[in-house]
Amino acid sequence: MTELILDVHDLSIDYRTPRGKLKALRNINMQIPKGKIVGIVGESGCGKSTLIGAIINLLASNAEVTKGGVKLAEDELFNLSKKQMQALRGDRFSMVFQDPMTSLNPVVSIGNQMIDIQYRDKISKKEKAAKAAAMLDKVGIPDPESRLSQYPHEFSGGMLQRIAIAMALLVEPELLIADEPTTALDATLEVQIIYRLKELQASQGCSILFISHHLGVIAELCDEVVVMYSGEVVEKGSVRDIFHNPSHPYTQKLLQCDPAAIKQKTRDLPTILGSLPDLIEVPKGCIFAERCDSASANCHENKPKVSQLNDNHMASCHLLNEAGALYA
Amino acid sequence: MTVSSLKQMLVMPSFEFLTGFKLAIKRLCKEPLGLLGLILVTLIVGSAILAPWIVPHDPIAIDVLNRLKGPSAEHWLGTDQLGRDIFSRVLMGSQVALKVAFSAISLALGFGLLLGLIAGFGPAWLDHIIVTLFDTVRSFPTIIFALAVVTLTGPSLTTIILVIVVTSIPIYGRVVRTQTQALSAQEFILAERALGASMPRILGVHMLPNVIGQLLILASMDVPIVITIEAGLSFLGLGIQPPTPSWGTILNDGYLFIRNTPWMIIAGGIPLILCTLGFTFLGESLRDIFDPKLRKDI
Amino acid sequence: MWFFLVKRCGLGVLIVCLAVTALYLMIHSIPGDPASIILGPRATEEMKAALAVKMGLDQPILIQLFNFFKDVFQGDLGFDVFSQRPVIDIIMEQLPHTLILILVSIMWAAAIGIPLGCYSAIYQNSLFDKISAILSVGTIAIPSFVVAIYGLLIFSVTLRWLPAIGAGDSGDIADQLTHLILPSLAVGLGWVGYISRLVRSSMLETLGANHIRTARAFGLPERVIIYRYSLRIAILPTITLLGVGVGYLLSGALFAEIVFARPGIGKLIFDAVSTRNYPIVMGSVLITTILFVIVTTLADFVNALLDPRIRAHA
Amino acid sequence: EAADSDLKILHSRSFTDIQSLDPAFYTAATDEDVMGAIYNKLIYYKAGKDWEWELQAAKSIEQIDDTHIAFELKPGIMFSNGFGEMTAEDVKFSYERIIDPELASPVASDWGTLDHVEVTGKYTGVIVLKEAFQPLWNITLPYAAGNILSKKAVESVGGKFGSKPPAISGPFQIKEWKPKQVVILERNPLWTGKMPVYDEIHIHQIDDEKTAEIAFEAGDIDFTRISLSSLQNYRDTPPKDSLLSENPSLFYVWVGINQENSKLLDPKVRQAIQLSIDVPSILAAAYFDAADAATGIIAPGLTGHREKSILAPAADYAKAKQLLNEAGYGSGLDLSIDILNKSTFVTAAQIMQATMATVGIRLTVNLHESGSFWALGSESSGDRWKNIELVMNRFSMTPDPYYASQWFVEKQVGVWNWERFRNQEFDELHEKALSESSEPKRSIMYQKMQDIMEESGSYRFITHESTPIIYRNAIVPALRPDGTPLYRSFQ
Amino acid sequence: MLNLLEARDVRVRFRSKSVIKSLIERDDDPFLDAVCGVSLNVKPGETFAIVGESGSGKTTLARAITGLVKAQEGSIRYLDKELIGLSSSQFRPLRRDIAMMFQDPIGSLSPRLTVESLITEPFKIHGVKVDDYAEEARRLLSMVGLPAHFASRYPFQLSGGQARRVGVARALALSPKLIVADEPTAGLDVSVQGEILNLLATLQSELGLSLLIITHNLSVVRHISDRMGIMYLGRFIEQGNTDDIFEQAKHPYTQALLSANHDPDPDAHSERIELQGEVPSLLQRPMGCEFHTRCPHAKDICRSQVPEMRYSTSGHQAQCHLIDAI
Ligand SMILES: Nc1ncnc2c1ncn2[C@@H]1O[C@H](COP(=O)(O)OP(=O)(O)OP(=O)(O)O)[C@@H](O)[C@H]1O
Ligand SMILES: Nc1ncnc2c1ncn2[C@@H]1O[C@H](COP(=O)(O)OP(=O)(O)OP(=O)(O)O)[C@@H](O)[C@H]1O
Ligand SMILES: [Mg+2]
Ligand SMILES: [Mg+2]
Repeated sequence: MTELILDVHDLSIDYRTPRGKLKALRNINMQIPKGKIVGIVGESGCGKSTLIGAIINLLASNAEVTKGGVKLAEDELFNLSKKQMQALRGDRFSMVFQDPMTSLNPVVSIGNQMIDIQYRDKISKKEKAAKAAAMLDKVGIPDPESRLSQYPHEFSGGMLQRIAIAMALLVEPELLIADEPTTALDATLEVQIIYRLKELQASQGCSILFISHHLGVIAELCDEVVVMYSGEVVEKGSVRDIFHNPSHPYTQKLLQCDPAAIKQKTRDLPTILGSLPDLIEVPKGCIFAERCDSASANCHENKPKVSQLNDNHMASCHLLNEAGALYA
Repeated sequence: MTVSSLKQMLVMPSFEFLTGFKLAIKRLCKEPLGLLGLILVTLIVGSAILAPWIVPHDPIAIDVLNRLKGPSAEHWLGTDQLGRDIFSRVLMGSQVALKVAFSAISLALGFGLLLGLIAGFGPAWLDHIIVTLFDTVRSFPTIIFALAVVTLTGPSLTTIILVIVVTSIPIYGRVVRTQTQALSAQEFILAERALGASMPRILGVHMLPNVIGQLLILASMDVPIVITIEAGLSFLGLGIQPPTPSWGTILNDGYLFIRNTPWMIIAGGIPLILCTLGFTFLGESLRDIFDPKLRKDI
Repeated sequence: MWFFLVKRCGLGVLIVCLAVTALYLMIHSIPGDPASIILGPRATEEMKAALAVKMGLDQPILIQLFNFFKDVFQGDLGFDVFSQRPVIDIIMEQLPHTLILILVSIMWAAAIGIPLGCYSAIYQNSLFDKISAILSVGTIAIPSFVVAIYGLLIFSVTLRWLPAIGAGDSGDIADQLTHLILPSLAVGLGWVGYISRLVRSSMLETLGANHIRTARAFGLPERVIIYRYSLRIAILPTITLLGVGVGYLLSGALFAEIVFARPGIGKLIFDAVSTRNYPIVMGSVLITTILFVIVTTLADFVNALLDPRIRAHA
Repeated sequence: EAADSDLKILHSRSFTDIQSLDPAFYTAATDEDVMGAIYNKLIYYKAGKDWEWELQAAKSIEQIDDTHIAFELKPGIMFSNGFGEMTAEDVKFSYERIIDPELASPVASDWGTLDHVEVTGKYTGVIVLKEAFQPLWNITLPYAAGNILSKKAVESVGGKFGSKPPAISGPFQIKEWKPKQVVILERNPLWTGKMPVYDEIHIHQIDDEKTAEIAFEAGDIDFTRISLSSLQNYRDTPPKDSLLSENPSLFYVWVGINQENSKLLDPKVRQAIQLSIDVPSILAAAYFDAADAATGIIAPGLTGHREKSILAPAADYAKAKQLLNEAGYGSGLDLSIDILNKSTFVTAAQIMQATMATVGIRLTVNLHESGSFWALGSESSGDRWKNIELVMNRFSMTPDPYYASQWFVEKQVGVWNWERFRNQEFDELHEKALSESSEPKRSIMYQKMQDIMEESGSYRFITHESTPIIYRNAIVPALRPDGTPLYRSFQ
Repeated sequence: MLNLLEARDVRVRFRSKSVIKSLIERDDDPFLDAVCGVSLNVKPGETFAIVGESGSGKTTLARAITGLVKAQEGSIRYLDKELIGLSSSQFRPLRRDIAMMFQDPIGSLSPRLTVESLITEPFKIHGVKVDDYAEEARRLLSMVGLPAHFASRYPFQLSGGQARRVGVARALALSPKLIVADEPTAGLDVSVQGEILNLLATLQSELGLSLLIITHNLSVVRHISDRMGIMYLGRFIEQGNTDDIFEQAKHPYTQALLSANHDPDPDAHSERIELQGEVPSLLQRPMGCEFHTRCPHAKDICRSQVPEMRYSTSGHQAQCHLIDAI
C-alpha cells in the first residue's frame, strides 16, 4: 500500500437551503498517494469544489459536514483546532480556486498578496518580491517585476488564473489543490502550466489534486483519476484505466462527449441526455440511473456496490460483473 | 415611514405581507439580539401609538407643589420641575421622538441614497455637482441653517425634520457614493450594462441592495442623534413648543437637574438607549436576514 | 495629477464660495440686530446707524458679499467691531483648541472602534459580539453631555484626578493633555460605538468574499487577513463618515466646549450667531468650510488610496 | 514651578468674556469687573450689604450745589507704561470723552447732564452738570463710566483701544487674556495704594452654571455664582470648606403685555392677564423658591423700591375670569408669549400656560434664541413688534432707579418699550426724578411710576431673582450688595 | 452578404501607470494598447472565433465591441451603425440585439438577485411583456440544462459551471442577433458544453444568430466556428476560415497553439511546438515582429521589421515574414 497524503473517507456534506438540506456530497472516498497527481472529473455541479472546500476546511457558511472526515497524512483535519488548521494551510497544502477573478483581493496589489503568503519564510521583503516575480515569470506573465504593483482588475482573466497558480506554487506545498486552474488559459500556456506542475511534482515530490473539465489535460497530467457524478464518486482508477477502460456508464459517456475526441467536424455535439437529479431528494437507487441507457429496475431501486476492478480501479455500478466488465 | 403609515400597515396587512413578515419574524426570533430589537421596537412603537390612552397622568398637568419628586408608586419616574409626571411625558414624548426619527431619517436616507448612488455611478460632472452641494450644505453650522429655515417657516416639528433631513443627506450620500464607486468597477455591473440596463435600474436593482445594509445600520444608529438634535433645536425655540413633551425636552430639563434629580436624565435617557438598541439590533438582524450571504438557513 | 489637484482645489473654492454666499443670505435673513447688541441697550438710533455703516450693513447684500470676498482674497477677514480685533486673530486663537479636541477624540474613538468592530465581525454572534453590540449601541445613545457631566463628577470632583475646565496652560503639553482627556472622552465615546458598528457591518460583508477565503486558504494570520485584506475594503464607508464627521465636529463640538468651558470654534460661532456678530460668523464659517473641504477631500483621497477601484473611477 | 505655588491666586468665574476695557464702550458686567481692578475711579462701591460708596482715587469729593461737584485726587497714583501720575486733567479727559459726540459712546447717558469738568489744580477739579443728575453718585462715578484713564496714553493710541488698555493705574494689571478662557490679573508693581491680598486673579470664563458648580467642587475655581436650581442642594449639603452667600439681585423680570395689540387694547383683558398669572407658582417652579416676588422694576434696597405691589402676587382667577367675560372673551382667548430660550423662562411660561388656561386663555409659547429675541420689539428690525402679545422679559440694573425707569418712557416705544406703554405722567416723573436731590421724595416718585405701570395693565412683575454665591472659606470676598465681585478688595 | 458586425482598426488603451508614477518618471505615454488595431467582421448566421494568448486583449476587444470599454480609435459598425461614440442611452436599444456572455461566471451575476430575477432581467430591462416570469425562468433554465428549482438560488450558491449556464441563459433570453461570448463553455463539463453549443447551433440555424466566441478550447473552435482570428499582443496575427487555419496554419504562433491541443488520451504524445523565450509585455512591445522573441524560426528581419499582413485567396491572412519559408 502506498503512503497516502490525503485520505477522504466517507465524507458527506449538506448545504442548508430554504427547500431543505441539499446533499451535495455523499459518502465520498478518495485517496491521494504521496507524490501522485490525482485528477477529478465530473459534471459541473457534482460537488468537486465542495469536496476541496471540505479538504481545506473552508466551506460556505451554510455547509455542514454530516459524516466522514479528511486525513492529511496522519492528521484528521476536522479534529484540528482553528490554529492548527491555519498552520497547515498555505504550508503543507495550497489552493488554486476556481474563480480567479474574485479570488484575489481587489485592493491589495498582487505583489503584496504574493509577498504576504510567504510570511512564514524568514527572508527579506525584497527577496520575497523577487521570488514572487520569478514565479510569475514561470507561469508566463510577462514583465513580472512591474506587474507586481498592479491590482487584480488590471489583469486579464487568464493572467489572474496564472497568478493564482503562481501563488499556490510559491509556498511549495506537499499537496497542491487546483480547481479548474486552466480554464482561462490558452493551449500553449496550459501546456506550460502542466509542465510547471509536473516539474514541481518531480522536484519536490508533492502531490496534486487537479480538477478539470478538460479531459485532454487530465489525460496528460494525472496519474490517477476520480470520476464524480452528482455528489458521488462513481469511478476511480489510474489514468489509463479511466481513459482506456472506462467502466462506469457515466465515464464512458463523458469521454464520448469530448469534442476533442471527435475527429469529424460537427455542429451536433454528443451530450448525455436527461437532467441532473435533485440533490435534496436524492434518488434511492443508482444516482445515474435516470440518464443511463442500460438502467434496469434494480438500478432505480438499490444503490450499487463498489466493484473493485483491479488494484486501484473501482466503479459503482450494478451492471458491472465481478470481472469488471460491463455487461450490456 | 411615518407612524400613521405604520398604523395602516398594522391595520390592513395584506396576505403576502403577512407571509413575508412571518418568515422574517421567524428568522428574527432565531437571533437573540434581533428578537430583542424587535421586542423593543414593537414596545416603543406600540407605546407611542397607544400613548394617549395609556398614560397614567396628564403629561402636561402641572403640579408645582409636587415638583422634582423621586419615583413613587404614584409617579413611577418621579416628577419634573413643574410637577408633571415624567413617566407620562416619556410615553407621550415617544410620539415626537418617533415622528422625528422616522420621518427625518427615512427622508434623509432616501435622498442620500439617491444622490449618493447617482454621484458614485453617474458621470463625473454630476458627481462634482452633487458632492459640491453635499459639502456646501454640510459645511456651515446647523444652527445658522436652522435659524434661517425657522425665519421662513416658523418653528414646528416639520421645520426640525427639514433641517435634519437637509443636513443628514450629505452623510448618507457620501457613504453611499464611496460604496457605489467601489462597486461600479465590478463585473456584474458591467454585465448589467451589457444587458442594456438603464442607470436607474442598475442603481436601484443592483447597487442599492449592496449598499442598503450599511446604510440601514447607519440610519438606525442615527436615531438617538436625531432625537438629540431635535432636543437642541427645540431648545433654541426652533421646533416643538412647550408644553408638548418630547424625549429631547426631557433630556434638556434633565441636564439642568442632573445633579439633584438624576432620574430625569435617566427617564429621558433610558428610552433613548432602548430605542437605539431596538432599532440598531433590528436593523442589523434585518440586514443579516436579507443579505442572502449572511443568512444562516440557506 | 495636476489636473486632478487643480480640479479639486477649484471645486473646493466653489464650495467655499457657495457656502459663504448661502450663509450670508441666511444670516441676513434671520432676525436680529448686531448694532444694538454690540452697542448695548442705550445706544441711540444714530449710533446704531453709524455702526451699521461701519460694518457695511447699509449696502445691498450683494455688494456686501462682493466686498467680503474681495477682502477675503486679499487675506483679510475683517475686523470684529466688538473687541476691535482682526477676525482672523480671534479665529486663530480658538481654532487649535477645536482641532486638537476633534482629532484626539476621533483618533481614540477610531483606535478603539475599528478593532472592536473587526473583532465583533470575526466572532459574529459570540458572547463578545453581543456584549460589544450592547455596549457600543449604548455609547451611541447616551447623550454626550451625560458622559461629560458624569466624567466630571467622577474624575474631577470625586477623584480629583483631572481638571474640570479650560484647555490648559498653552506652554505645557502635559497640562493640555490632562485637560483633553475628559472632553475627548465625551466627544469620542459615541463615535466608538458608531464606528465599531459600522466597521462590523462592512466587515461582515467583506469577510464573506471569495478573496478572503483565498487568504485563509494560504493560512495567512488572522491579523493580516483582517487588517490588510478585509479592513481596507470594509473601512471605506467609515472613512467617508469620519471625514464628514470631523467636518461636522468643527462646529458641532459645542457642547463639550460649553460643559468643559473650553475655548473653541464651536462656541465662537455659537456666541457670534447669538450676538449676530457677522464678521466673526462669516470668518469662522469660511475657515471651517475650508477645513471641511480639506477633510472630505482627504477622505476621498484616502479612500482612493485604499481602493484602486475607486482610483480607477476617479 | 515652585515659586508659582507660593503665589496667592484667586480663581474666579465670569459668565461671559470681556469685550472691551474702554469705559466708554463697556458692555457686560465682566468688563467692569476687570476695569474695577485695573483702573481707578474717584469713588467706588463699598463692599457690604448696603449701597454705599467710599473714596478711591479721590482724596475728597463734595457736592457743592446741584450742578457742581468738587474733587481732589490722591497724589501719587501712577499710570503704567510711563504715562505718569494721575491728574485732574486725566479726570476731565476721561469723563468728557464719554459724552463727546465724536466718540459716539453708547454709554454716554451714564453721564446724564454732564457739561464739562473744570480743572482747578493739578489734583483738583469740579464736575459741572447742566442740571442736577442724581444717578451720578450711584451709577456713574462708582461704576464703569467713572473709570479714569490716562489722557496721554489714550491719545497715544488715537483715542480708542478696545480690549488693550494703553495704561492702567489700579492695583492689578492684565497679565494675560486668553479669549473665551481666562483673564489673568497680576499685581501692578507701580501700585502704591493698599496692597491687594492676591498676587494673581484668574477670571475663568464659564458660560454654564452647572460647569461652574462642578469646577468649584473640583477645586478649579474658588468663587462663583451658582444657579438657583442648585441652591437648595448647596444649602442642604454644602461642599467641604466652602461658604454660601445669598445676595439680592438687581435684575427685574416681568411679563409685558402689548397695549397696542388688537386683542389687548381693552385694559380689562390686560388686567385679566395680570390676574391670571400666578407669581408664587412661577417662583416655586422656575426660581426654586429662592427668589421673592417683585413689586415693580426697582429692587429692594434701592431708592424707589415699592414695599408692595397693587395686585397680590397670587393669581385671582375669579376676578380675571370676570374681567374677561366683561371684555367679551368669555369663550376664551388665544394668546402667545415670547420668551428667551432659557429654561427659567420656559418653565415660567409653562406655569403661565397652565394658570391662564384656568381662565380660558390659551397661551402659546414662542421660544427665541437670544439674537432673535432681543430684536423682537424693535421697530428698526422688522415687523415682529406688531405681533407681540405677551413677552417675558428680564432687564439688568444698576443701583439707581432711573436706570430701570428709562426703558418705559414713550421715547422707548418700539425700542425697548415693547409693551408700547405710553403715559405722560410717567414720562414727566421720570424726568423730574433725575434731578430730585431729596432721597425720600425721589423714592416716592419712583413708587408712583411703578403704580402707573401696574395700573396700565401692561405689566405683571415677577421677581428680582437673587444671586447665590459660593466660595472657599479661606476667601473673604468683597461684594457689592447684589453679589457683584469687587476683585481689588478680595481678602 | 452584408456584415452584421464590422470592426476596423479598433484600438483600446489603458493607463498603465498611476498618474503620480508617470509624472515622477516623466513618462509621456503611460498607456498600454490592450487592443491594437484589430479588424474583423461577422456575417449574419456566422460564427467567428477568437483564440489567442491569454492577456492578448480578447476580453477587451469583446468589451469594446459591446461598448463597455471605450475604443480610442477605429470604427465598430453594427448593421452599418457606428457604435463607437454612442452614448449609453443610444446604445441601449442595440443591446437587445447584441448579447454578451462574460468570462467571470459568478462575478458577472448580481450577487443579491436570485437566479430567477437574473435570467428574467433582460425582459424587464427591455420592456418585453412576459406573462409569467417564473415560467419564463423555468424555460430558460431548462434550455441550459438546469432544473427549475435553481430559480430561487443566489449566485454564490451555484457551482462555477452552473453560474456559467445562468449567464448563457441570460444572454439568450431575448434571442439576440449577435452574441459576443467570452469563454462561454469554460468550466463546463464536456456534456453540458455540448448541450450549450448545440443550443447555439440550433438558434443559429433557426434564427440566423451570429456568434463571436472567445475561447481557449480549440476543439470547440474547430467544431463550431466558421472563421477564426488568432490574437497576439492585441493584434490579429492570423485570420481566416477555421478549416483553412486548422489545416494549414501560417503563423508560427498559431502553429504552436494548435499543436499544443491535448488529446484526451494519456498515451497520445503529440508533436508539440514548444515556445521558448521571453514572453513580451504590452508595455514593451518588441521591435519588428512582435512574436520574434518566442518564434522558433525568427530571423534577423523579424527582429527589425514589422511584417505585413499577407492575404491568400480564400481570405486567409497572416502577419509573418516567413509565411512562405515555414
Ligand atoms: N453555498 C451553497 N448553498 C447551496 N448550494 C450550494 C452552495 N454551493 C454550492 N452549492 C451546490 O452544491 C453543488 C455542488 O457544487 P460545487 O461548487 O461543489 O460543484 P462543482 O463540482 O465544483 O461544479 P463546477 O464544475 O461547475 O464548478 C451544486 O449543485 C451547487 O449548486
Ligand atoms: N483596467 C485595466 N487597466 C490596465 N490594464 C488592463 C485593464 N484591463 C485589462 N488590462 C490589460 O489589458 C491586457 C488585455 O486584457 P484582456 O482581459 O483583454 O485579455 P484576454 O485576452 O481576455 O486574456 P484572458 O484570455 O486571459 O482572459 C492585459 O495585459 C491586461 O493586463
Ligand atoms: Mg467548482
Ligand atoms: Mg479574457
